[in-house]
Amino acid sequence: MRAFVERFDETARRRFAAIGQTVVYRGELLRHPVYTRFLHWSVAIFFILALLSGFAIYSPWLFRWIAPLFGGGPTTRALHPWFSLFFTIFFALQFMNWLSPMAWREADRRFVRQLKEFAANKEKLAPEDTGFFNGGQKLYFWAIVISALIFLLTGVVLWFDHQFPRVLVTISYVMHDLAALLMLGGFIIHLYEATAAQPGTFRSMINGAVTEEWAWTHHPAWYRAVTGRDPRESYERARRRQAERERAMQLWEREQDERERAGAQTAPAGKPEP
Amino acid sequence: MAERSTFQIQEISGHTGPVAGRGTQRAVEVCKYIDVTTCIGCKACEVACVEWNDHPFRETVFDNTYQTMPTTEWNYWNLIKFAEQERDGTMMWLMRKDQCMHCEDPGCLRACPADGAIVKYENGIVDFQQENCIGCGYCISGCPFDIPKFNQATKKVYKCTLCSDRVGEGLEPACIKACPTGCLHFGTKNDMKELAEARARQLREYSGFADAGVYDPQSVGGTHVIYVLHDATRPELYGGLPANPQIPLTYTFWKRIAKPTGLAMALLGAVGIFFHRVFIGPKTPQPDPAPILKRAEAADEIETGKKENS
Amino acid sequence: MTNGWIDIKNTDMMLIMGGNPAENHPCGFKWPVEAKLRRNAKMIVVDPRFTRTASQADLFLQIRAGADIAFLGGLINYAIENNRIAKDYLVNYTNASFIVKEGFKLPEDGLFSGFDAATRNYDTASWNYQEGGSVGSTESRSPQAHSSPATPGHGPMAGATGGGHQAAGPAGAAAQGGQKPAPQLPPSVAHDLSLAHPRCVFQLLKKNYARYAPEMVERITGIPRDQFLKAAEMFTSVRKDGDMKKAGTIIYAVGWTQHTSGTQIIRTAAMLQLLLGNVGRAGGGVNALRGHSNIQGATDMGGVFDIFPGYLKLPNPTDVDLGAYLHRVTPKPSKPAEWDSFNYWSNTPKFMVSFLKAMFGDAAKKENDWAYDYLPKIERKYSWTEMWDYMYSGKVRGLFAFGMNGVAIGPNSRKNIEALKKADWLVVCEIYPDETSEFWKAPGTSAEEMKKINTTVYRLPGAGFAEKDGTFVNSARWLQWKYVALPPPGQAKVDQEILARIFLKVRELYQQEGGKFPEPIANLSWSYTTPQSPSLSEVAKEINGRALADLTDEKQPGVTIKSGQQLPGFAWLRDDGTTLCGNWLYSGSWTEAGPQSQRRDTEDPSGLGIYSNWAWSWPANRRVMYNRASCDPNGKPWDPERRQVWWNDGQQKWVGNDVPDFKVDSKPQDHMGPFIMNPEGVGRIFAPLAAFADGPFPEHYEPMESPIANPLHPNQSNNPVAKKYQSDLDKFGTPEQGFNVVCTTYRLTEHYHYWTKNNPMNVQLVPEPFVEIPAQLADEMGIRGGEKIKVTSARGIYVAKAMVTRRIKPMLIDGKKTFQIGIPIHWGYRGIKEDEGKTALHPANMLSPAAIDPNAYTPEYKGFLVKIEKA
Amino acid sequence: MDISRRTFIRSTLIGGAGVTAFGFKVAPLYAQTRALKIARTSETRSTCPYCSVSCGVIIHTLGDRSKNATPQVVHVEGDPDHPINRGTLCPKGASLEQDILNDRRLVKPQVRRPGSDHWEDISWDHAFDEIARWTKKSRDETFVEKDDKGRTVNRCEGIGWSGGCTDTNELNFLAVKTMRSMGVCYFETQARV
Repeated sequence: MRAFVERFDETARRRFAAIGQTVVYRGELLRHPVYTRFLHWSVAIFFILALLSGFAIYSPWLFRWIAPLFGGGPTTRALHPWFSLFFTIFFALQFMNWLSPMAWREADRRFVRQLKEFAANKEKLAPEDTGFFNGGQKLYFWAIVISALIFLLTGVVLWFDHQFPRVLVTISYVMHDLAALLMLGGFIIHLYEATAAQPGTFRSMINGAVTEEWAWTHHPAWYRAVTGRDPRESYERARRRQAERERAMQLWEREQDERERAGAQTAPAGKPEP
Repeated sequence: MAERSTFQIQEISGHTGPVAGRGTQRAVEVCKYIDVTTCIGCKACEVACVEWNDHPFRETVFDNTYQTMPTTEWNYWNLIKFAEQERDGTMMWLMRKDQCMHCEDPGCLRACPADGAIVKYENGIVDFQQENCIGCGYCISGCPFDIPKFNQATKKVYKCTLCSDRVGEGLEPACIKACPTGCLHFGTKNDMKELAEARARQLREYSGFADAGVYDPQSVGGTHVIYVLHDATRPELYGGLPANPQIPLTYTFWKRIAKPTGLAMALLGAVGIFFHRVFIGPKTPQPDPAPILKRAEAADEIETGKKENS
Repeated sequence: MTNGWIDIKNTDMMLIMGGNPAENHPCGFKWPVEAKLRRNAKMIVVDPRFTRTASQADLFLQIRAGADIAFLGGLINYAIENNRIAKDYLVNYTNASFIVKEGFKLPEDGLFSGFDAATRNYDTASWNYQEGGSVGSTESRSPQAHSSPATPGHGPMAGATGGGHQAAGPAGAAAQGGQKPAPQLPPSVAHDLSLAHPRCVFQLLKKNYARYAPEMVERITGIPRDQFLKAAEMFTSVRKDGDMKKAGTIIYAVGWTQHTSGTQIIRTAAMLQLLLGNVGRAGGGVNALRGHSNIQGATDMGGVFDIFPGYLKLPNPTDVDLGAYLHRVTPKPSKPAEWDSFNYWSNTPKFMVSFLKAMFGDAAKKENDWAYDYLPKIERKYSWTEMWDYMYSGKVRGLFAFGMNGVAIGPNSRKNIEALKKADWLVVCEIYPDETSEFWKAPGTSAEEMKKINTTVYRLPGAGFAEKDGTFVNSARWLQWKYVALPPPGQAKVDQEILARIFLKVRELYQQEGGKFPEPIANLSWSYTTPQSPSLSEVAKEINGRALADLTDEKQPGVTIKSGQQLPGFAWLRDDGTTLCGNWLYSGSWTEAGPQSQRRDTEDPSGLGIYSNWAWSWPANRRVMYNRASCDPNGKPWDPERRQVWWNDGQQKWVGNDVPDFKVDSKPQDHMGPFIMNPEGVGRIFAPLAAFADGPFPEHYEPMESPIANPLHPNQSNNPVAKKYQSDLDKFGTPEQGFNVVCTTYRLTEHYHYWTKNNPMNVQLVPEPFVEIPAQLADEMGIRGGEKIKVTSARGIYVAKAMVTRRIKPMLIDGKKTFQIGIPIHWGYRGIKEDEGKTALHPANMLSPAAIDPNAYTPEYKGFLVKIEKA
Repeated sequence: MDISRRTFIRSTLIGGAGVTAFGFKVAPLYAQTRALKIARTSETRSTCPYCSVSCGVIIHTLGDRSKNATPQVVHVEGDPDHPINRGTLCPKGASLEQDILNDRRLVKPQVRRPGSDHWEDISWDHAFDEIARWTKKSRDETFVEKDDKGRTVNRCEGIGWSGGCTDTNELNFLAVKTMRSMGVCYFETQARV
């Protein structure tokens, strides 16, 4: 099974890589290949459609506003299961695609323990052992896996309600909503983390590459894995270089000031030495 | 507002905000009273219903009973349920007209998410509006009497309208008019209650049915179709009439309380996130260019070569 | 019906037996229900099955099909034993006090006096009243003197007058008894008002039904003794302590008629009602529900072989001229000397001559005896089953079937199919394809056989009820006009046009080519504005009758009916050819005041549901017949709360909410009998002479096919004069041959005969044929509900799904465990489901026997023997 | 109760006429009651043709009986004025619409020839000619003017008449006239069976 999944993903990735492309400039690292990006956005689109159409049915408060987007209540109701179906399909592929990187590790457990610090933004850098995905991302991933399953099962019951016992339908009705709420929560955080909360992340799903800085900041372990360098050193070097640039800058500025003062009496002198 | 029904609407399914018509017009509650004890199961009401509503005919098969089909259907709103019972040695043949009970607190309407797919008029009639029905089928599981039925072709749900078209014109429902033995009556809820109580008394006093009584289940706030039964203590005998009909919790607790709360919480989350950005700010790739305020110390640090531990 | 549908609401006690009104007359059944709701009336239902009607009963008894006389006889016995009888009524309004001739013998051994084993007929001479006072013999040749409608028991007058018109005249005993001078009723009858005389009718009645003790009733009917007594107590309770206020009714239908003793069952009921003083009273009577929308009208209009419209008997060959005929059929009063008798049938000559004028117009003249010769003279029976029998033997060459599905109706449908194969031609006028018109396609007919069938069949599309006008007569004798709503579909034509054009064509042929005795055809009065398609209102006026000369009446000085004017009623009919009237009973239905049958006045001042001004009821718009009997001998209503008519001393005449069914100026002290259609003027508990072919008192006889020998007289088990046919297709089965289940046929409320199997709505309600069988029997045979089973009688098979029910219980008949099953009759081989091949395509009447009641000639559709097996 | 003369207001739309958002109509139509289908039909009083209770029925037909309108039944309902049924009907009476408006109705004359296995169409005129011919033939062949005892009987024993019991009295009377004048003895109706 696993072997098959890998083989499947390999070929899929190769195919998509052949179709599309990912440009990686100097100082950048390849983060998400074309295939992954394709899957991610397919999932995203159908998820959002399903979510909106679902909302229409979920609550009278939203019904009146959202239903019209899909051409009124009946069509909304008719489309919703189809949106969801495609969401499920694409997510299934994504699931296979990400199965290994999403595997739960000791580091992730630690990450979860330090979730508070993470949220409070105490540490500038993510823990040394943060791999391709951090614990939070994995949590979200598995949350989706679970709720997607619930959606699928209960969704089928609600879709073909007249073929199932009424008890089952009423239960499914609640489960479906619960799953929705769970996913919704995760989704809001996901959006935030991928955009406003972590600049430089969004592009990873747009053109697939990230800066090395981003890499050692957020996923040190992954950085080490792909560059072979130690993220800490790389960071220190970068920091030192930056400090030197700072000092040179300050010196030059000071000379400038003096020359201007002198130049006030005599004619302006030559340029400062490098 | 050119087109206006003769009825005022009291409740609308999946509706936000007030109901325009509510309480703006005096309306008597209408009611069907069915005296099961004088029903001969002739099915005139079934035919009158199909005929009046121009329903297409459906295939039926003989299945060891006089009953036309097992349950009501989307195009068969009115069904007599037959049951043979032996009551202390003497045979009884119970026939009960099954149809929408037009509950005071309608489970279908509670369950329905579609704005205006189900309305309840001030006069008590619960009416489906197929134009607005989204075919989700929630009303089907919301109904304690298993009445609304789904039509595969139109993807809509249908049920007895209590002949709102006739009643709106001042006529009695088709089934009521047809009933040959007069076991069906139609009028205001109060009058029907009186008739029913009187009949139940007669049954207790003259016909030896000690448990005769009126069926008007309060668990759904009473119904606008009431029965007189020989044995009101065991309504199940009459083709499975629920003794204590209940709207599933799903549609009372969950839909009315839990759902909105969940939604509110989600929204709160979004707000929280926003403020997180405002107060705590983003995680930028390190090292980010030193902020203005920190410039100086940054320089010193380099001079002193002091270990930086921020 | 002696009373009417609405009148049932006035009753205190209902015996519903031999009928299933909830099933077959739902809209009429509202009135029994009304009686229960408004008066707390009790309802007793006696039926072989627990029916829809039974579901409303206060007491239900399951009886074996065909045992009804035993049950009713038992009730008579109980009423007499417990003195639950209406003494005054009995003495004054019935012939209970009349003394019966010496030599009359009760049927202890199953036979009355005068049985001739050779001809299987009775010489009814000894069935007569004792002559009283000094009355010399008269020249009267009248063999019998009473009247009654056709289909005894179904005619409203059947109840009290005692049924069987066929019993008299050519078709009756006279014919059967050969040509010796027919006996007559004595003009003055010996009687004993104390009812003590051993040979007075009451004592004979008592003696005869003493044999019907509860134990015997239980043996024959299978109704447990205690249950029978419960019912008897309940029904006779209306006469508890001689109280006359309450009234009880008996409601029945073909469940009684369709037996080899059918007429006598109904007579037993009538006798019981006379005994209890229930006839003629609001909420009382003997009420035949009748079958179809215009069965009553068809009968009134002479729709049976042996009568003309208005129950005028057909002449027989001995009636050499009109005089002889009238002499024979016009009854003379026969009563205790000091009593009076209206004897309304004494007007027969007026009715007959007016009818002949309607038939042959100007061709009917005094000179030619009012064209009396034009009428057919008959001396044997030509009834329904006879027709098929003679067709089967090739004697009947052609048949007009106008809206009657003879093959499906049966009995013994196979024989009818075979008979049609032998006919030259068949003309069917129908609105749906039916079994009769497609007899040549009957299931099991091979292509080869079909080639051999040489019958030419014409199938003419007629008009449905909504497409024609005219009047129907309901059970309550109301004539109601209906209007045309829309034209017939396609090329379909209204029936009167079809019939008229066939007749005019025939007349044309006779005029061109001559032929056998063309005069009646040539001279038939056909003076309609559009002869091709007579307007039914013109015909209705003709039926009502009009004056052919100015008429005056000494009783009504100053009143003159101008020539050509419509007659106000049959009182104006004349026997001198100055009046014309198609049917005297309907005279008054379309007067100068217009069509009475179209009246729509919903006023009912008395609250008795009389509605005198809604439509029109024969006779003379009377709603309850014999209503004189609703008063005591002094003319005061028995029950002041239910006043129908009463004697008004001031006006010296009978007045009331209803039209008095009586001589309005006859004072109570004149003691004129209320049953004015009987020569005695009183109700007949003892039916003298040839009134009934099988006895003056009803006797229980077993059905032709019975699981047991008659416990009363095993050596005379069946009705001795009941008719069986001898053809190779008329077979009968016995328990010994394995036919051990009693089968009764019946109808469903969801269907109408063989008609609604074409109506998708009704087909939806009950899509397929089925057989109702008792759960116990099903268990014994391992039959599950919905499984196909095969029912076999000596005549044919019937395959349908089983309906296993606990509503039919096994019975103990004369100590023998017996099962009954029921078969609804509504299917055949043409219909929506039939054409889809969804049913077994056998008409249920493949099973039923052609065993015939000797009075009404009705076949025994109920209570024959079958065997059942899994199919 | 002159229901056919009512005017009927069809439906209602509460909450303001079509509020739209994003160009979509968002205010749904509330309380759409069906139009009274017999609001303007023509009424004909008739009598139910089934059992002998003879319930009064009102046949509602399309159109107002104007010259150019061909009536077709749209509904049959009990006549509330009728004293016996007071507007009620049984399952048969209630389905009369389907009896009138029924695609199984016979709509053209047909004949089945001797030995044939199918129906052939025949014109009314031919049908009448042939039937009359048959009638005369059978009558002439079987007519008895005098019986074996030499008494005048003038009867035809070769033809039978079986009349339906939904035939009107008037038709029955015409049948009596025509058949009896031909001397027909086998003159029966459902009355017996």
